[in-house]
Amino acid sequence: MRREHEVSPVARHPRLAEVDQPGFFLREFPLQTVLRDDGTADPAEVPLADADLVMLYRWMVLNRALDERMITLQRQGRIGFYIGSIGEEATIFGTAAGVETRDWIFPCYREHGAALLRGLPLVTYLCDLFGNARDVMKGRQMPCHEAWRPGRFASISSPIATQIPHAVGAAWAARLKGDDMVALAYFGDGATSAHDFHTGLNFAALRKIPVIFACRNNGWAISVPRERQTAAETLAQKALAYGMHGERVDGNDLLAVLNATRRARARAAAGEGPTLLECVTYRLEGHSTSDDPRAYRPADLVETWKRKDPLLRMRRFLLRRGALDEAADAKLRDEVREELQRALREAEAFPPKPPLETLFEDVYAEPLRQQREQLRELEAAVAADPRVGNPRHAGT
Amino acid sequence: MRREHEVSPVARHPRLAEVDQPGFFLREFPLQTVLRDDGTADPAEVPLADADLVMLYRWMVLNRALDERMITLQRQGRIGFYIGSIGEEATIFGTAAGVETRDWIFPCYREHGAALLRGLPLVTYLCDLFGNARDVMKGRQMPCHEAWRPGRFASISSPIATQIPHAVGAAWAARLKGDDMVALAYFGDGATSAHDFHTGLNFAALRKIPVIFACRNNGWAISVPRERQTAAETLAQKALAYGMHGERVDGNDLLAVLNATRRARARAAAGEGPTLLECVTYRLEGHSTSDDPRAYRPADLVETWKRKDPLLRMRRFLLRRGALDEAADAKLRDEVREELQRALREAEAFPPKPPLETLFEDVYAEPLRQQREQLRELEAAVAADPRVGNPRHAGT
Amino acid sequence: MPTMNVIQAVNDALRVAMRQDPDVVVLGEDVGRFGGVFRATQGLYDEFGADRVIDTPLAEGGIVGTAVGMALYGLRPVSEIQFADFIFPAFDQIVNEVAKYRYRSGGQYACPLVIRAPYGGGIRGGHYHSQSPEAHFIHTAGLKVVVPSNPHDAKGLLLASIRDPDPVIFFEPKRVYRAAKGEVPEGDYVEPLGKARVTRPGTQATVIAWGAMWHEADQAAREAAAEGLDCEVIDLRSLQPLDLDALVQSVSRTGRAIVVHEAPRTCGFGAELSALLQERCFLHLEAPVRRVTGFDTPFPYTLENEYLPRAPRILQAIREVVSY
Amino acid sequence: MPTMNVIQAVNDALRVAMRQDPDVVVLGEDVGRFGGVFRATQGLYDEFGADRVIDTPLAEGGIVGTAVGMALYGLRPVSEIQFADFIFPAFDQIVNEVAKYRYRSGGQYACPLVIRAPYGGGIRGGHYHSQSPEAHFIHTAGLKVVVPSNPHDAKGLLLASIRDPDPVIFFEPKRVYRAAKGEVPEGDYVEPLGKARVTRPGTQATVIAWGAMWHEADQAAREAAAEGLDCEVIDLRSLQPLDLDALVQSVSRTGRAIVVHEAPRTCGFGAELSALLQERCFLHLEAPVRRVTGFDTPFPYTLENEYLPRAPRILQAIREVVSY
Ligand SMILES: Cc1ncc(C[n+]2csc(CCOP(=O)(O)OP(=O)(O)O)c2C)c(N)n1
Ligand SMILES: Cc1ncc(C[n+]2csc(CCOP(=O)(O)OP(=O)(O)O)c2C)c(N)n1
Ligand SMILES: [Mg+2]
Ligand SMILES: [Mg+2]
Repeated sequence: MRREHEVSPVARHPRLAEVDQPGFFLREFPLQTVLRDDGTADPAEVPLADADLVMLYRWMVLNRALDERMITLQRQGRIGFYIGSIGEEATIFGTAAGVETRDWIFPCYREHGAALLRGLPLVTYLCDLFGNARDVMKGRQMPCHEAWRPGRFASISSPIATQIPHAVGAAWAARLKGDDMVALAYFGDGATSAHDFHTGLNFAALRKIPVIFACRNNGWAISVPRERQTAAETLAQKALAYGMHGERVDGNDLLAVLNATRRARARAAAGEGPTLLECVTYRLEGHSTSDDPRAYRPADLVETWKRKDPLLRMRRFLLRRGALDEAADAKLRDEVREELQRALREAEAFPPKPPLETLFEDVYAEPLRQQREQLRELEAAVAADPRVGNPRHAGT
Repeated sequence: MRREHEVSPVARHPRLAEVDQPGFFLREFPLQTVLRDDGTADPAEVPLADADLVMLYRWMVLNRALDERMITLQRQGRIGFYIGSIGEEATIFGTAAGVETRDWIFPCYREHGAALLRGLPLVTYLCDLFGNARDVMKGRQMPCHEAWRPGRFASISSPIATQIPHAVGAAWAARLKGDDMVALAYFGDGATSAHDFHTGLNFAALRKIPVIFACRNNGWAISVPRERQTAAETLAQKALAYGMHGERVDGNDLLAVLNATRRARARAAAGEGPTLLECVTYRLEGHSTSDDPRAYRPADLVETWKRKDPLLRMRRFLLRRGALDEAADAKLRDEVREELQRALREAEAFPPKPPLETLFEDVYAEPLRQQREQLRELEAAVAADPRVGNPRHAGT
Repeated sequence: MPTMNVIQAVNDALRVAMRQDPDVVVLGEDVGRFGGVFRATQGLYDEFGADRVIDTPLAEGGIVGTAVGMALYGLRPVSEIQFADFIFPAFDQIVNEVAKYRYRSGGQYACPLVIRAPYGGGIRGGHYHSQSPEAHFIHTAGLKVVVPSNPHDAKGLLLASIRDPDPVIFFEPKRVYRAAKGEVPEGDYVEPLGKARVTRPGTQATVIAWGAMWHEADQAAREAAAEGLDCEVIDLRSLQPLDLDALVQSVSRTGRAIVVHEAPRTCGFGAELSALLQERCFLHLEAPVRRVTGFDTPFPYTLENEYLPRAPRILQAIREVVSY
Repeated sequence: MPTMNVIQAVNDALRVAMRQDPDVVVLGEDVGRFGGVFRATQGLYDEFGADRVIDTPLAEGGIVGTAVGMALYGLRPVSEIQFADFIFPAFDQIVNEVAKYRYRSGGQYACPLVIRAPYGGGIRGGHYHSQSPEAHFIHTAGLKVVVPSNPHDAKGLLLASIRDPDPVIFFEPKRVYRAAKGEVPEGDYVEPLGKARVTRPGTQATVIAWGAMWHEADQAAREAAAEGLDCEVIDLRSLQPLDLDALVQSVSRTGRAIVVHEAPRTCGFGAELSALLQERCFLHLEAPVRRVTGFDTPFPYTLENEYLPRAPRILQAIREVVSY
């Protein structure tokens, strides 16, 4: 079996002509790349002005620093859990920057970077991780399950792939309302095996719903390598099952991802239907802070991919282009570190728990009788025995 | 949109060379045919001796007569429901005859023909339809939800596509046990949209499980035409999503279906993995006796397909070949009618209801306390008031 | 007032809702040009077009999952599940997504949608065209669950459900889709969710039912009356929110309660009602709360009339409970 | 006897079953070389190979649906669902296929398989790593439902489940996966399904619990004893089949019952137990059967200790029920 995560990306091929007759297929899913190893790129494929390129690079740096810091915080017991995106930043920021800000994002759980790009304040995000009194989600979900309505960033749930049909429905609704909105759905390689992947893509392709299905193929679903997820040689080719357009792009190449996303958006907005965009990247760390990947994957495999780090790649490009110099890069990194430190101090200052009544709010628009009664019941229990709710003083 | 059920089958093409490089595709899904319109066929593609061909033709005739008779019985109120396979006989008998009798069949709900071919006695089948005291299923399921263990014919449930992963599991188990068994799973075009289609095919392709996925593409899922089920131009191409072999065959051509099934079986048994076999056929009648297709499909469309009737096609071939003459055909039809009539008389003679205690058997291997208690409760209720269980004497 | 049956009332409610609010769309298998296998959406495709009356592929998870996205974006989708038995492929979307979306987002998003499904037995449907899965959804906080028994309530409750800010699972009693007829107001009106209806006042026992089984309960109460047993009958209509006050008030008075439902007994909604009544009316109860229900087996075919908790079995329970 | 925790006991049971019967296979996400995210299948891949310890794609419907086919053909598959919260994509396969296969085929086929899933809260898992969905499966005739609370039972009950002729949903209390330790016999033994265990005899009230909440019930009973309140504690172990005799016997004696579970109260298994006890012990009950449960909300994150029915709340309920 060809292990795509072991070999270097296939060189880009000229597009073969399509034989467009019923029953016949000629399609190609070459890995599309813009950023060359030597730090150069075809100028025609550089989609943004230098300032914007640096801005996106800065986001990637911040996201990396954030993930690293949060993994440390989790080890220190200051947050309960963390799931980062180290190694996948180009995929995340390339797609998020490739759509319009009016477009809705239906995240998986590694795309907090997209929420930050959309204006989720860092302090707010950190409060979500703490699940503290200022958590927008009112301490109801695990860390990394944020929602951010002002940024049209939908709510994250743990079940894999459920957000995919949601993206389809939202984009469908927008089209009915006459809005120019393209939904961006994120999911992993593992998610392509899930029920909702099949349903979502089929519904969308059938009705030409304006959605971009951004598959972060990071090579792993916890311990299961991409090659044990499906016998298909590429994930992009799954588009063929739905009569949908599919593309395969180097997910560690910010510009390639951004360009492909823009093309997919244009196609969707023009009524030409959705795109399955396979972004081939790599999960450099464990699945989450609960995971230790040494139990299932050889370290040397990771080393290969560390050399393809999307941040290094973008940095090399910016330096060579002269959009950035070493001093500016160092300054940018200092700023980012400082910004994080400040936000962390601010977030940790809030009370650790949301008030008791929040437990019963938002189950329904208005609490029903049982939520009202149960709040009173819990309040009485807490009043009668302060150990209620305090893990250190009861039970196992 | 290309409406495959409106146009005549595409002529068969020479197989194009496959470009077997990662990311590149060149596949063809031409509609494979053996029986020509003039009643001839390439002798090299005729897979059976004349007697066997006539035998299969007889099965198709019997199946047709059975379906017609049962639809009448339903109209007369003698059975509660019926779902037939009129127009799809070549698909059903071609696949069922194309596998070995040791292979397991995982039916949808139109393949009673396959069960009969496997030895399900006609009387037994009719008792199942009546749900009477001799129903092997003990009157528990609607008509056309038979199971027939001696023929390795699995149990039918109404939920669409659930049998697909079952077929995969059984074939997987057989391989583990070292048995040469290939599972044959039946389902319709509508089922390709269902969750379990996706899961079943993905699991099977990944592990090269010996399964034949026989899709009866009869053009409709109740009122929804094939073209509104998926934007894929063919259903066979859905195989590509799973890295699986797919073929597309004229489902009204008994020999083409049989040949394709045999090839798929050989491939599966040789460890080369499963096949998605799209059989393009047509549902000439309503979805079931509960349905009136005039509400959603133009009559002229059906007329086109009536001319492609798989029985007529096979008959023309057998006559031209000299394997059958008009007299033999008439005799065969008489025999079939007589056989049906006899079986019907016999089946209708059994008591209409299974005994009360069967209601509580087989929920578990042994009834639990609640089934035992509830049987006593029901027996007492019936004893106290004979109207219990009698629909004409109580309630609305 | 025109006379309608339940299916016509449902159809009328959908039409009224769609005329009044362009954000209301319906989606499901066969709901489009065909008008649904029970004809609940008949005529809607012609009036409102393919954009708002959407035939979907055969995938309940998609019918609900897509509706979630529509609801988030501001539509009011009404999903049809062809039979309640086929709601399970959508179960994950319903319990893990629909029910929790508002809560988990801290109230930033809401997911107001309706999932309609014909439910219940008595139409010779066997295992897979007869189930009554309401308990699963009542157990799932975040969902409302409504089951009308007659055309008037079907229309008024469906209109209320479509406009409700919360997701509603709306089970329609297909056994009486055509049999239950009655006067139905023209145009717009709602029946509020969470209000039971005392359909027959009585003093000696309270019979609680909903949907198709209300008709059996009513029949049994009428037969009991002929025997001199005076029962109160309550049509629950909305199972979540539950009109617990109405139940407590009635049972505190009668001291005896019988709950009727088609679903299997164990862990059915009857268990919850029994537990609640026992918690709230303990000192008033003269007899155990009695459950007359479907049995703990899959739904059968030939013996479905034995299986269903029809009037004769309810009547026997009334006699026993009153003489406890 | 070696000392083990629950996860080690589960692992040991799987190993014993696989050694003893070549038809036993395990399948699920990450169960192969990695040994499962909780390490329940650790070492099995090395001992039994990739054919019998099967890493599957990410699709619970496939994990169960494939197991159905394996069971029909004669294997004894043990499916792992990574968290009980993720069992819902397999819900249709479980309730419409697994539960009904034997019945609907008239007993021609059987579907003996085990679905293992870690369940419950208390590990800071929020909505989707904390749920206790047992009531759904108890409501579905055809399934057995088992929930051990300690290593000894985990091993004995799992071995019994794997050999049971019926499908078993086996929920493992992940909150005490490592915390609950105890002596576990080596090699083969079974604990029969359908037998509760009285873990503490008592006279004034019966506290009924299972899984992780048994530990809270036990703690509460010990604290109550210190206050002079003498409670009987029953570890249910098998919820379906239910050891109703044990419950009726105990409650008939104590006259008071408290049911504890993590799942939301409404339509939880506590409702069924309350209804049953009230039906069977009506004349012995001195107080309403009391439910101490999770609340009717999704499972929270920060306030999970407030949400869980832990010992302090159970103790309060004991006091109230005894003084009713
Ligand atoms: C329905 C469901 N099953 C199982 C899980 C447990 N789980 C969490 S993440 C994960 C792997 C996901 O892999 P992939 O889709 O590739 O995303 P990645 O984590 O690699 O970004 C699994 C199995 C889940 N969250 N939901
Ligand atoms: C899960 C599920 N949803 C809906 C139905 C209702 N239903 C019964 S048959 C059918 C259409 C099936 O179409 P197809 O798969 O093409 O099979 P065909 O009837 O054409 O042979 C539908 C929607 C069902 N049985 N199961
Ligand atoms: Mg991945
Ligand atoms: Mg069809």
